[in-house]
Amino acid sequence: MGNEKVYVIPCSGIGKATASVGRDATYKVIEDKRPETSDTLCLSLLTMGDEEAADKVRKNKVITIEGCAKDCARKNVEASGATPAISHRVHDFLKEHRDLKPESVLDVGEGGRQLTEIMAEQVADEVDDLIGKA
Amino acid sequence: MEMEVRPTKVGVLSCSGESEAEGTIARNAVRLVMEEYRPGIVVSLCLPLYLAGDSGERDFARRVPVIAVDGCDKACARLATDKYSGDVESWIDIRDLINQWGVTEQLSRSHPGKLEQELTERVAQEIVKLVDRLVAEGKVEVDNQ
Amino acid sequence: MADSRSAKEPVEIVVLPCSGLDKEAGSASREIALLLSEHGVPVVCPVLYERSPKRYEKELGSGRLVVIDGCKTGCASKLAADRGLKIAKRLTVTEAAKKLGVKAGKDPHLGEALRNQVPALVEQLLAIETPETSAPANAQVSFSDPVTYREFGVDKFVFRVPDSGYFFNENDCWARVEGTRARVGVSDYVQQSASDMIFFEPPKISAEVSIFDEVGSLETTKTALDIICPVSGKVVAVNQEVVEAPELINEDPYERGWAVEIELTDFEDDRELLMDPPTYFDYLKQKAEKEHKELYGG
Amino acid sequence: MGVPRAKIPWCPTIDYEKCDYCMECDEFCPHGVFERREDEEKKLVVAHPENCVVFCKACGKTCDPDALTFPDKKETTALIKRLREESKDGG
Repeated sequence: MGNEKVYVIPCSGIGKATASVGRDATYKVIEDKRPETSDTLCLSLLTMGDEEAADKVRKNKVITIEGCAKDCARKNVEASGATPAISHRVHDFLKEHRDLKPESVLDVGEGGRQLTEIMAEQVADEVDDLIGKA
Repeated sequence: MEMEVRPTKVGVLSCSGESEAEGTIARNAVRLVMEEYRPGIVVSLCLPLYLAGDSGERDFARRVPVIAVDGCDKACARLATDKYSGDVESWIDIRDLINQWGVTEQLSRSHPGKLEQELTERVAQEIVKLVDRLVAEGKVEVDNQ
Repeated sequence: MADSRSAKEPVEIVVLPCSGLDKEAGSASREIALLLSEHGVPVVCPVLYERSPKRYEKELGSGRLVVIDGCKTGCASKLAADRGLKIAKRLTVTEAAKKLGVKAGKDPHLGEALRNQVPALVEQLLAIETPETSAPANAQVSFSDPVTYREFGVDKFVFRVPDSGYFFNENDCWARVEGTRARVGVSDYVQQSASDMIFFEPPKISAEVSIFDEVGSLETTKTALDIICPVSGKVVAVNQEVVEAPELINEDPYERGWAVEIELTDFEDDRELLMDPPTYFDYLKQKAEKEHKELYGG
Repeated sequence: MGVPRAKIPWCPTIDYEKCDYCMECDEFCPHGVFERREDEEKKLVVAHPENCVVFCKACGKTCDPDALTFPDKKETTALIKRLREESKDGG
């Protein structure tokens, strides 16, 4: 499959700064670091059972990024009949970088931006690994 | 849980819209309305939580009028409200609004700039109009207005 | 089950300090490690260990690992965590110095005031007594009976309170009492308002606590808080599951997310100052509704 | 705890020598204990001590210069017990 892509899907949380970091990291990967080999889609489409979206997650590798322990991204992907190859939680990265706490939902602040970069770097590498294994 | 006679809150459900610029506008507009324009009346709801979360989100969405804010014609917020929590009180399609406002520039989902910020403000005002209409129609009881 | 060796037996330790070039506390961490090496304690150089872990395989295999972080960023702890090492004791110089009345500065050179505290900090590390593991479990106490709950809602947030067997203080911490033992944790309200837990700093095993003392502290993505103990007694166990995965408190705050187990000494007295479940339910409902008004206005 | 809150002396005390008015404590406290006084000499005051949850010192943890202090826990517990006894005997 020529244009095979890894789907990086963040959670849709709008009440938590950690969810904003998850989204920002996703955009960094699919727009700046791996534009050719990765993409995203709206999680709500999976919640609503949109066939086109469900098909994408079933036929391609998926990496989810959660803003909290409720794991909505992973659960909605699984509800569409697919299993994420890798599931990240922003706060697992926070455990490794205690001083990089995101400040607020609308502006994650300097710490949040550094955390976003660290996550995006790791997810970009994971995209490379997953692309190899169609 | 005791049944509220008349709800004191309005639920606003924004589409999650991660892949669309209008999704970013939707989320930020709802946040703006909840935090600054109508705090205490507006409660933001999270769509994927309808399916993934415990019943708290869905039960609450059934007890209050819900305004759906969609970013594109897929209308996930409106459909989700119909499916999970009862009829939609009122509904906004941001892409439609932007066309009406004659905005043709390419919008960014990841780096919202001045234009996106302006549109977010205008969408927020549209949401506030719908909230105030619900209050005026007496569908929501507001104690300190 | 832990072998509870006698407290005063000398225990071989190995120390992993942070490299200490960023702040004054870091330089102190280096000084402490050097002084410890004069006591025959093997010292792991963090940069060399990062490059070739094999170099310290023998020392790390036998000794009990003591980690010295200069400041809260905790680089040495992270290095140990990355390598999956079990940390027996951890010293954060900025915190320990604060307790000794000295403030570590930003300039990395070690100043006199902090230098004078190095011997005292070394003593703290050498005075490692009983190993940091649980004392033998009390056979007839199991805390495994099923728990039933009552709940109330504020907007879309649902708060649960157990029906019986739990006692609460006004700091929203609970004690689940069985026989002469009690498990202590934080309530559903705390885990929702403080948000996702990322660190649990447990108290020392066998520490004596009186009611309302702090028994361990929690750090979340939003804030940091102490667990205010509702009962007096002796710390006999710490929930290792929560030390490794603090988010367990978010998932199950009243059962699997327990933090500390206490051998009770004064429960009849303590009980008078605590709320039973129905009283706490009403207390919390009022508090959540009032606070929610302040948080979300209206 | 069976004693009117007003009778329990528990709240933060601000050491204005150390305090640098970073307002972290006020931002943190969900009970509204502090109040800001922009135009006064003391820019932050403990306006509602009665809102402070007894034995809670959480705001102290947010204070870098360590400008917040609290009463002694053991003494406060002893006082509460004494007040409970008195209210029982006093009827």
